[in-house]
Amino acid sequence: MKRTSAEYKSSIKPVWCAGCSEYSVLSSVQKVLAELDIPPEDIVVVSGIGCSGRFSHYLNAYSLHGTHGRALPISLGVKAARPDLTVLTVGGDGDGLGIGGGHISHAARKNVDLTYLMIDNRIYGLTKGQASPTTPLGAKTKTSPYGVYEDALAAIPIFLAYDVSFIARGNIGDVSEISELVTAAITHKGMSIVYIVSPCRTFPVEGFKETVESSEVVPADHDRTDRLKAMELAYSYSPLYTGIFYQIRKPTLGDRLRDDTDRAQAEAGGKEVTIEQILQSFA
Amino acid sequence: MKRTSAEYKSSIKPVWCAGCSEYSVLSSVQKVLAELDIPPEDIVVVSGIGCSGRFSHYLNAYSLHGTHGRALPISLGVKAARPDLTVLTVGGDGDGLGIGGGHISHAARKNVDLTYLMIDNRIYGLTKGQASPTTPLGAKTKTSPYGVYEDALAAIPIFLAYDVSFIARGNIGDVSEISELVTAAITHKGMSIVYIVSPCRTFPVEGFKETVESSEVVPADHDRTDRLKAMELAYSYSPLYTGIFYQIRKPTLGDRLRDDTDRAQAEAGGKEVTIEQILQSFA
Amino acid sequence: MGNTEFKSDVDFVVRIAGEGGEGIISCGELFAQAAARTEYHVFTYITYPAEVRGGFSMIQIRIRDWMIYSMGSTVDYLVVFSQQGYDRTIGSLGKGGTVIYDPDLVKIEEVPGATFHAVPFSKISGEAVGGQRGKNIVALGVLGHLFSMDRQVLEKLLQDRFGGKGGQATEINLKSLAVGYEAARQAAMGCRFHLSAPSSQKAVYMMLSGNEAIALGAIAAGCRFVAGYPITPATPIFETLTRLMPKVGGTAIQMEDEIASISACIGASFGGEKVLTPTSGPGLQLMGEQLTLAAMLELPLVIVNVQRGGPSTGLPTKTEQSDLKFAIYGTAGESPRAILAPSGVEDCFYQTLRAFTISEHFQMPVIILTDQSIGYRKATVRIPAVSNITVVDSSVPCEEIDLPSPDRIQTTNRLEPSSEELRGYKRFKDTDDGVSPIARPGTPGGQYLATGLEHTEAGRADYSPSTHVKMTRKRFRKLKALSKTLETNPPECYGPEDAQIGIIGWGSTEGAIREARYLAAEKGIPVRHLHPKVVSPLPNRQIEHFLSEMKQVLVVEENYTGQFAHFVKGLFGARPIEIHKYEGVPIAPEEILSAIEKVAGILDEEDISRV
Amino acid sequence: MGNTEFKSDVDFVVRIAGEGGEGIISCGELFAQAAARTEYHVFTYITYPAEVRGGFSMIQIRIRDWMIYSMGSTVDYLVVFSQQGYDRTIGSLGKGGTVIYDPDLVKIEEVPGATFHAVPFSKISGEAVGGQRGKNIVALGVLGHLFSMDRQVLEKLLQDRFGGKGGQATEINLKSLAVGYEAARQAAMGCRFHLSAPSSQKAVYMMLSGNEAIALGAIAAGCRFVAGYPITPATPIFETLTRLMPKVGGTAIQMEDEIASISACIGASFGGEKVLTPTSGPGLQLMGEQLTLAAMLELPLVIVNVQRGGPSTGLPTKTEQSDLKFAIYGTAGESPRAILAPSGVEDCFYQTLRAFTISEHFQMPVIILTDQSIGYRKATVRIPAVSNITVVDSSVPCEEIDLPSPDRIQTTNRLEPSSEELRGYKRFKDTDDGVSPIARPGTPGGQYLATGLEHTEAGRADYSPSTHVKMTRKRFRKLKALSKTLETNPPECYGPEDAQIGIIGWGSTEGAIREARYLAAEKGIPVRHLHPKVVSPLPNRQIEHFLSEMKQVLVVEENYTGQFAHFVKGLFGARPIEIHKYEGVPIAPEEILSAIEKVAGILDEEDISRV
Ligand SMILES: Cc1ncc(C[n+]2csc(CCOP(=O)(O)OP(=O)(O)O)c2C)c(N)n1
Ligand SMILES: Cc1ncc(C[n+]2csc(CCOP(=O)(O)OP(=O)(O)O)c2C)c(N)n1
Ligand code: SF4
Ligand code: SF4
Ligand SMILES: [Mg+2]
Ligand SMILES: [Mg+2]
Repeated sequence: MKRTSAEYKSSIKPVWCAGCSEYSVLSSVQKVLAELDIPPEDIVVVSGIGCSGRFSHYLNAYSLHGTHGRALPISLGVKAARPDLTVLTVGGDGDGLGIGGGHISHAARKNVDLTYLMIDNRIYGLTKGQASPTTPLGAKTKTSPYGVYEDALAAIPIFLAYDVSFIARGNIGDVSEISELVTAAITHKGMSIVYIVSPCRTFPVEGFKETVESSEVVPADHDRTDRLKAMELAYSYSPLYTGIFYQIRKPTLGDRLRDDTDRAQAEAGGKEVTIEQILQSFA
Repeated sequence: MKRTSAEYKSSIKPVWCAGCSEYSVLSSVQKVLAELDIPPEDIVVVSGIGCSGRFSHYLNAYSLHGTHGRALPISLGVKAARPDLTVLTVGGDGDGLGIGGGHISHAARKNVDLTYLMIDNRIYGLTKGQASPTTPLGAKTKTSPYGVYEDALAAIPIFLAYDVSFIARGNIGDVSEISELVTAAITHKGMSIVYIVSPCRTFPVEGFKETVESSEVVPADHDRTDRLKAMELAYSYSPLYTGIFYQIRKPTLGDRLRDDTDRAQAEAGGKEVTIEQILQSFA
Repeated sequence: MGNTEFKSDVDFVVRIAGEGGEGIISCGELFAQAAARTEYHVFTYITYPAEVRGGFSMIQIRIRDWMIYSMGSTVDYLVVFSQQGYDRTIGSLGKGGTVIYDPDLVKIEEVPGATFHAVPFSKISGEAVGGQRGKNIVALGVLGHLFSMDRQVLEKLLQDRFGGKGGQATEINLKSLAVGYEAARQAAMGCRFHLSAPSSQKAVYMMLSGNEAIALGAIAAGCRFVAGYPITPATPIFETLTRLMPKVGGTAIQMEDEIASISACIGASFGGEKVLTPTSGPGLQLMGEQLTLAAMLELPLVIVNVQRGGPSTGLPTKTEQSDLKFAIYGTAGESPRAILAPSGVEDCFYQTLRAFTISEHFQMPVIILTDQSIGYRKATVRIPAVSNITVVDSSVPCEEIDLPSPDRIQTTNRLEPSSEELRGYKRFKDTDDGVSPIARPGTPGGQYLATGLEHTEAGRADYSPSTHVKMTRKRFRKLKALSKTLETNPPECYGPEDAQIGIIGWGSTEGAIREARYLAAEKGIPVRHLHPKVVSPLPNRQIEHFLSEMKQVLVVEENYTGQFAHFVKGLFGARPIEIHKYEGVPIAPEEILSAIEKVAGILDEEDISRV
Repeated sequence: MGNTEFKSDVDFVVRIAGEGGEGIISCGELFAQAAARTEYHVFTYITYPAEVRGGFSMIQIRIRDWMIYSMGSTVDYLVVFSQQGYDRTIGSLGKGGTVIYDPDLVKIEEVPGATFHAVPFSKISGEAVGGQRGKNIVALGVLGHLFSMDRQVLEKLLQDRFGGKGGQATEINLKSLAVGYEAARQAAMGCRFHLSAPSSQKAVYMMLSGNEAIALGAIAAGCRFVAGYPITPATPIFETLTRLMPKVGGTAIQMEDEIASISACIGASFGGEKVLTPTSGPGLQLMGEQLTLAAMLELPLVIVNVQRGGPSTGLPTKTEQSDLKFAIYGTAGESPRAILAPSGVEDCFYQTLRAFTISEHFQMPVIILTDQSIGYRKATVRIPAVSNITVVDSSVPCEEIDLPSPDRIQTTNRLEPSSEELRGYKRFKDTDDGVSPIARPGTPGGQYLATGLEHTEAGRADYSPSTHVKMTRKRFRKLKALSKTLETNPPECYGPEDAQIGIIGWGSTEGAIREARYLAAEKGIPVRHLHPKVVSPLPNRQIEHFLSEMKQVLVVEENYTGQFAHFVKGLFGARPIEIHKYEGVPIAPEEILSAIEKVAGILDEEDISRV
């Protein structure tokens, strides 16, 4: 029996603005999960705070809607404790690159096997239109009445420098591409980021729509293991490349923790040590 | 009257281990400050927590020894409020790339005009030898008895991806190079990082000394504005390159805030608005 | 006496309710703004959902010919845009109230004695401007007619808000306003009240939210550095300051999170500036470590916590007074700080001034504790005599600095070392009141080390028992000195001195308690009301005195566990009656009145049994 | 009666003092470890500087033929390596004490009645192994001779610690040990005491630090997920667990900071694991936001806060009990949690077990509050009957679960929904005791939303007044249920029931208070001692009962503001005498005794005046 998208819908009706692109991301993810045939009970979705943070409310899964900026370390804990589950992390540009920005490099170092959807609308949507770490220089927002006075962060180059083992950018205008990328990300063994450029309808940021509309798929011959080349492509803003920039294989946190366990249990002949033995070792 | 190094010594005797390389960094900085003829009262040094965090105790300056990981945003506040001061930030690899790792990209976006000395000994020194974000995979430390199970962070590529406007690496074995780099960094307008590789004597990390000893100065013809080339050099571990990887000019936070002020005061004819006028505007 | 103060001929409440995203709040705010330009006082209260769109949202506007202290408990004029808006507010309609509703979206049930007007806002907007964008302004037009407001006044406000004439948004709104006026005329709505004559006296009033009042208070106090991170319901403080700071030559920067915000403030304070960071509970939780750092470095620092419903993300857009103990005790180890709780919109301005005085004088962090209801409430506020703002010398003892008032505002700066004190400078000198001169970077010879480690008077790290004992006492001595200062302040007491029933409240409940007191007085029950503005340290003697004079005391607060009551019990051994409301909405005067009446009944019985 | 319990023939204290980096602690620990292998009980106390090198450092070892409750107040054998070590400890030398010092580094002043032995550790080490590396082991050899310890035992310990025979470090140390024994013999030091006969009974004892005891307690409780970040003085808990977790099939991961650590624990707890994160005050401050998230999501979570001197970075290597109120109130909004304060090294093991029972049963965060003195103290601890560890069914009411003891340990798991409950599953069902079944990811049909926003029983976000009221009450009902459970526990009271003087303490002061009680009993002053292990919520009825029986009550704690005393006053209206020590070092029995004697004097006078 094939699973359907509908199985992944929770009973809660989304409260996003009419026409918000979050709807497309949600239905795309629901479709992908059905196609990958992952039982809803084996999925954990963790989201941060923001419009995008509401994602967890609408997916039929074990869903955790945490605090601002901490979706990634929470997800990491889920996966480290329960390697059998499929873990999805969802959050916005502020959540992920602002308050939560310090966590990405460390999840990448651990290469924890989860998929992180970062939905970048270049604004703080839920709090109604303040500058985010990706709002471009000079843009006027509620907290930059005279224009933003900081450079915007370049997310993809940063993820590359962190050596996240799967990095893709999707354009919300092309939902089938998003589905492909999310599928590839979930299938990838290790940490995967799908970074989705997704202008906010209600608090639009100057020039963003145009940038997004200029997007183009990364050249077909791009070698995904070539970090420096990926970096070069990522620094282009017109065209703005979409698709998979980087994908490498390296042991996941799960793999490495298993090795640790093996080493730790080697002296006990590869068996779990009993509590009694542990206590006796302190005698 | 020329200033001397001694003027920059506080009355407190350092408590670092005998032979610790922090001593060299300290005396090098004292020398540079004297040469640059910056009055001690115009210097603010802010340090984090760690062996390196003790730096602020030993410099004759306005010195702030804060909390773990927050030296950078504290320094940023000093400089934003007091552009007339010279601001130095000092901290370790754990302080800077671990708990404080989320702050660097944002200080870089603001291009705040300060100099950050990050002293990387690949270990948590003060707390006596736990793994840090730069301890290499497999190394045994007090918290990785079976070997570190995470990839080490590549600091220079990360700083490059953040677009820090001055990035250099120094090798503690070559103190005169350190002095040169610190001089260039302090002279640089905008955010500068001097990243110093500096093995810990008391808690040595496997292979680190060898890596450091293999170091070589970046090729003389390296174009410092070429970010991708800098990235390539930074990914080399043997030789480990030292010197200035990247240096660009872009407006500093101070420059941009001044522009903001100009724009804000334009309607008032370029003059500060009085409190009375502010209140009246709410009537 | 309170009673006469309470006499009022004009006093009515308008409420507009519907879903988030329908422009309800801006409709109400424009109406309130226009009303505030007349001779009347205006007070607004807002409820909005945590979502950007959808969810129950409402604005309530009270208009009166005298100072207003609370949002009012029943509604006289109700405008509803949605079924949910109707269902959730119709119960608040007062006797003889008027309901204006969109018949295409709302099913009503007639209420005896109430007047119902069907106005199809949606349809009218659709016909006039081809969409729903104008429907809130259509409603504004209807209200304009109902209160015979000057249409030019509303038009001017629309232009100010949506950009000059000719802009597309402005044109749509002007059109909508016109059809709104027209629709009301056609529906033959009689004009209920004249909100037209602008008064000459009114020029001295501003229309401010509590959040704006704090921003203005900070500017008036001389604060010129702000670092912040958006968080509901404190965001407007930061937004206002990003707009105003550059105008007055100050700096307001957005940081990547709350930890970075308070860190930047610590840096700027170390640099010599007066600093502020606004936040709400979740953000303050992230600031704890830096808050104690500031206390340890003895740096002035003002934090505003606009409380919202908790715990965790909780009820981000609702009000609650549940962070009191957290503000007082929420950090590791023991270090002094002061907590101020403004009682209303105007008081936000004055307590902010006072927060800077205390913080700069005693070199310690001060937390201003407001809440969503105060932060988003708008009220008419007298413009203080700004020309009377004077900076007193930093050597003036704190108790000699005037409490700020509309007539006179004194600000102060931190104590700097004399050239004599700079010789062998001891930054943390152990003085009588614990306050030691602090050198501003740039001052030759003032270089010092400020470390979060325990340290000697000279600033050197030292963990010896004697140093820790001495410096702990030094830091707390400042708190004791502040306590002493508080005792000399005029008591924050209202109502007849011979009352047997006392009410203690703190923060935003002041207005509701005050009105309850007036209502009780009308029923012949005298009530005395204590409302300390500094909630930590407490003015102990004043509270003891108050308690000793009362037969029965009520403590009113908006939380579950009775946080302030805990102090009243713990510190003063009292056994008050605790009134807790924890529904995310402010307590109403009637709720307090009914508690007063119950207590009065018991006291009567006691009197009888004693006869 | 306590008095007989206290009778002891052997009871002496050895202290080794000098500078950090001289190997003082490892010298003392090896000595203690060897002593612990005999029939005697051992108890150590460590002071070390916050620097890696330099600064005063010492280890004190008490050896006794009976259970030891405190570090002792005077020193019988003093080994000093440096002038500072001498100057700062000579005052503690007891009558007839022995001092062993390095004459090249320490200038002494003769003390009447004391014996002084000059042993040039530095020189001896230099000659034997060509450097200072061996000097601490030379001292160990001297102690070995002094207490006629079996040299093989010490050699075995050195080999275990420094790697097998033949390794360079081991060889240097074995050499140093030998020359140490030799030096003592040459100095003609008489053997003072025989620490040699290993006893058969001793096989059932471990030698543990409080930090290690917590790590072992977690493993015994079934905790299999730990995330942490190093911080003094909690690091050893984490270090021990990184070593042990993989052995028992669990996971211990180091995170980038404390926020990430608690976040990972929340994730793992959501995943169904029993989780723990160890930290100290500064780290706990960073965890506040996530702590309330756990409370709101009703997830079990155990946090250990090994308190150190505050505020801010403070005195990172010293002890203080100053985080009590912070642990109870340190977060925004109102949410339930429990705080446990183990009283000693052994109790660390049992309270950790209990913490997991409470946390898993009531689905709320539990904080274990220890301190540096307990965390670094080592003591002989009876190995519990591990074969008696049983897991009781999750439906067993908490009050029916045995308190863990050496004879019997019951652990519990969280309540899972039945297949019936999974139909229309309500994760946050509002039950009698507030506890609702929680589905483990992977369970079909158990999918639910856990949001930090206020939510309905089904988990849907909802900010309506009725939901907030209902769910707040639900969450706090769990705390009430826990309180009820506590009242049925046996009272934590010691000493004669007819005593007129009562002492209340919490946490690590238990041993010192106990010894003070014995000392007082010897002087004919009966004292009763209450020492609650769960410090929030408090066992109210037990405390009330205790207070009602005493004429005078002392509250002993190691902080400045009297945090526990505040509760005794606030909740129970008592007016206790408060004893605060805030010097970074543990309070000594004698300090408490002298307070008892003063109080007894006053009571006597009262009795006289009443005659
Ligand atoms: C600690 C904390 N600080 C601030 C907030 C307020 N807050 C909620 S969402 C948000 C930003 C949301 O922006 P983003 O992550 O880009 O998500 P979006 O709404 O744009 O999808 C902020 C600042 C919070 N909830 N918690
Ligand atoms: C919030 C907090 N967490 C943990 C610590 C404990 N701590 C002090 S220094 C340190 C790490 C130091 O490592 P690094 O930054 O590399 O400096 P180093 O000592 O190696 O120079 C840690 C974890 C702390 N002081 N504060
Ligand atoms: S504010 Fe923007 S991102 Fe948020 S729901 Fe509306 S359109 Fe979507
Ligand atoms: S521990 Fe290492 S980094 Fe720290 S003072 Fe000693 S040698 Fe230097
Ligand atoms: Mg966003
Ligand atoms: Mg380091």
